[in-house]
Amino acid sequence: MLENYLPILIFLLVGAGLGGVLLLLGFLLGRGGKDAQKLSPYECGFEAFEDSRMKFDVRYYLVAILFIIFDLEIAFLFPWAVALDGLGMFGFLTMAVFLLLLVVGFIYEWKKGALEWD
Amino acid sequence: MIGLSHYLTLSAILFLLGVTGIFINRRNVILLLMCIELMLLAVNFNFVAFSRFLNNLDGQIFVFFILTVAAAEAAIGLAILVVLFRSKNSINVDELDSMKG
Amino acid sequence: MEILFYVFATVLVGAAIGVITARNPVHSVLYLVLAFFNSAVLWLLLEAEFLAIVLVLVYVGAVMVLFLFVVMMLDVNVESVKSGFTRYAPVGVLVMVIIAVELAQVIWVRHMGLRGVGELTPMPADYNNTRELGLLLYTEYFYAFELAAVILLVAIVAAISLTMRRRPGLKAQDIARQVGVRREDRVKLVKMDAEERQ
Amino acid sequence: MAIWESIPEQFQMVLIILAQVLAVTIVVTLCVAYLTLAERKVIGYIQNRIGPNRVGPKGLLQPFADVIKLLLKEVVVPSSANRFLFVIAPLLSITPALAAWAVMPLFPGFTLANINAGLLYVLALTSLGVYGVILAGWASNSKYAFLGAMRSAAQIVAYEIAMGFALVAVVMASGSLNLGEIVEAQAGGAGLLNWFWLPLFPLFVVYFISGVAETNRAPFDVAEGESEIVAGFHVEYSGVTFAIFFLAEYANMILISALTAVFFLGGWLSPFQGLFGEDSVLGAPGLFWFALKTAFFLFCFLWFRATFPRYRYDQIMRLGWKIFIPVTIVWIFVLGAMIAFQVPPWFA
Repeated sequence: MLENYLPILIFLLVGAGLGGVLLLLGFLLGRGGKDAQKLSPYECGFEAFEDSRMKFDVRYYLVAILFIIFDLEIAFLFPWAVALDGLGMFGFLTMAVFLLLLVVGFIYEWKKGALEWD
Repeated sequence: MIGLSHYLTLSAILFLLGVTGIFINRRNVILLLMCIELMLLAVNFNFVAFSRFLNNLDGQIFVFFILTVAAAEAAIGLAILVVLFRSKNSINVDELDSMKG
Repeated sequence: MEILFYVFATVLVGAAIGVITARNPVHSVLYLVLAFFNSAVLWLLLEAEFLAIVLVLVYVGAVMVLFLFVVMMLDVNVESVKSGFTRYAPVGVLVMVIIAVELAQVIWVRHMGLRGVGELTPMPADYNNTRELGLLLYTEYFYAFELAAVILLVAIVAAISLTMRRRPGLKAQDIARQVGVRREDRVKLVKMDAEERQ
Repeated sequence: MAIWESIPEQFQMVLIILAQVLAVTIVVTLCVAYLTLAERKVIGYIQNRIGPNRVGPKGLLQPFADVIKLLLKEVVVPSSANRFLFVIAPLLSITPALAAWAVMPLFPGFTLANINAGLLYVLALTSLGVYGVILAGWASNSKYAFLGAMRSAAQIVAYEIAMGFALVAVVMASGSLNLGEIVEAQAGGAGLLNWFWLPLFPLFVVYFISGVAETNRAPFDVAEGESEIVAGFHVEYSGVTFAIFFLAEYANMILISALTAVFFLGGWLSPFQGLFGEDSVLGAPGLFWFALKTAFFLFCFLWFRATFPRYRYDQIMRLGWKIFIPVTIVWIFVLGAMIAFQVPPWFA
């Protein structure tokens, strides 16, 4: 089983290597002088007057949290989908209950307005 | 040949680093949460290694559940953290000493 | 195989050290990502295919993203939080040594009665870890599985009740209402008699 | 030959794999180069222009001119940026975009890494793409970059759920996580009617549109939104660092197109399988069909960009959470029923 993963390891290295080589070429070949104006962060014609790392709306956290939970539910679905033919009716019902709980959670989100973005 | 004890030693080292991290960073809640993740990872290492070396899949099932619970824990922990930070403007453990939000 | 184990184990330990010592929390999070990634590879070496990928999918792909969000956006003042570093380091080292001695005793001295489990036979090429787990998880462990669903449901409820805030005075556009507006709703014709010039 | 045989057998295997990996990488990179040209040409013709036509015959050498230009440009690292993360971020977005090709079934019987959990691997790698975006936005220490990164991260995350549910249905239908076996599960006498796009039609649409949103392409390109936040997360990137982000975006487009072809349009299967028989040119499966299907979806990417105005951010989030996720969950139930009742010809 493990020998099947060898190409993946090599591919990851090649992918990172390609990016690395490009970066190296860019730093070697790129020309141009540096000056303070060029190196300052982008702004619409004025000096930046506060730090760019600002506090964000709590909604962004909520999206990330809900994402974790749904990602886990998806992770639970995959082994079931693969083993579907070997599970029989009992496996079907087990997952039906699971999905039902998932739907309850989803309806709760919807009703509470957590999916609203305004 | 890599044996069971190699994995157990690795997991012990990870666990120790997690514990040490809690002492070193004991004021920053985010880092505390991360150290807990590290310790849980070490525990999961043990489960996976035993499951493989004893040829018994139950250990892996257990790890799956630990992952689930730990992810939910991290999610809720961070949610609490964000709410705390909004009301107190700090995540220093020493300043989070009141029970009222 | 052995080389792979040692390489990834070394990187893993290095990353774990990075997590607890980095001065910038964003770097800590990234070290933890590296640690999870290396653990996934090591689990793969143990032929726990499904768990290895789930670790990357759920932890690296979701949980650590949330950590990054929080660390980046809270923008914690690093120095003030780190000031207790030296004060508690001795205690930390002491506790670490004690636990290390205990663990070493369990693993090496007593061998936990596991002398016979040293040999590993590689799984056959058509071994399907995910399927085997599935066959176990949804039958034998269905009770724990439904409990996990309940925990996730509780997590959803908790997350929403903790972070949801209705912002007062928000004026949102209701497009359906805008489009559905008819002439009668907006234009009112008033009939009145002409008035006399003043 | 003598040198070759003197190498130990293990290293021979590694070298062969390395050669295959390099071949796939080069082909994908060339495809990216010509996709950029195709984009400018196609959108040009849609807008009644002719697009680039100066470099080489009919402008065919244009991509190379672009590459050389970008390599020669200065790499600016903003003074307040976190240098290390700033440089590493483009690498984090190109590596997953390329490495996902390792499990792609290219033609019958050939996959670089024929692993059992191929689909999970693809899902895990696509979920890593978000790191490049977030780190680029944060390391630049620029308001526009950070805002674009946050928008883009929340958007990618929202659509990944819909994508995951759609893939669960594909696994239910095919009974396997191996991409090659998923393609084979779609083979049958009815040709293109046997493919999963028909029984999974809503999910097919959801998957492809989520793919467009995942790659931050028009009409879901609020993360870059030239007219409002300039270029989003890569506003501070120039020269080759910008080129790598560009490469990653187009490599991701090709990846999503290829994956849609594999999951829903039968990968390398011929649409006329039952009609002409396996031996005829049109009936035989092969790389040609796979490339044709991928090219079709790539054309859709360009077509969308030329046709649709940009969505508003709240509309994007509503589409992802309130329309796509319910549709996928409902269809998983429907599919469960279809499998339980063994609806022909797919699940008989």
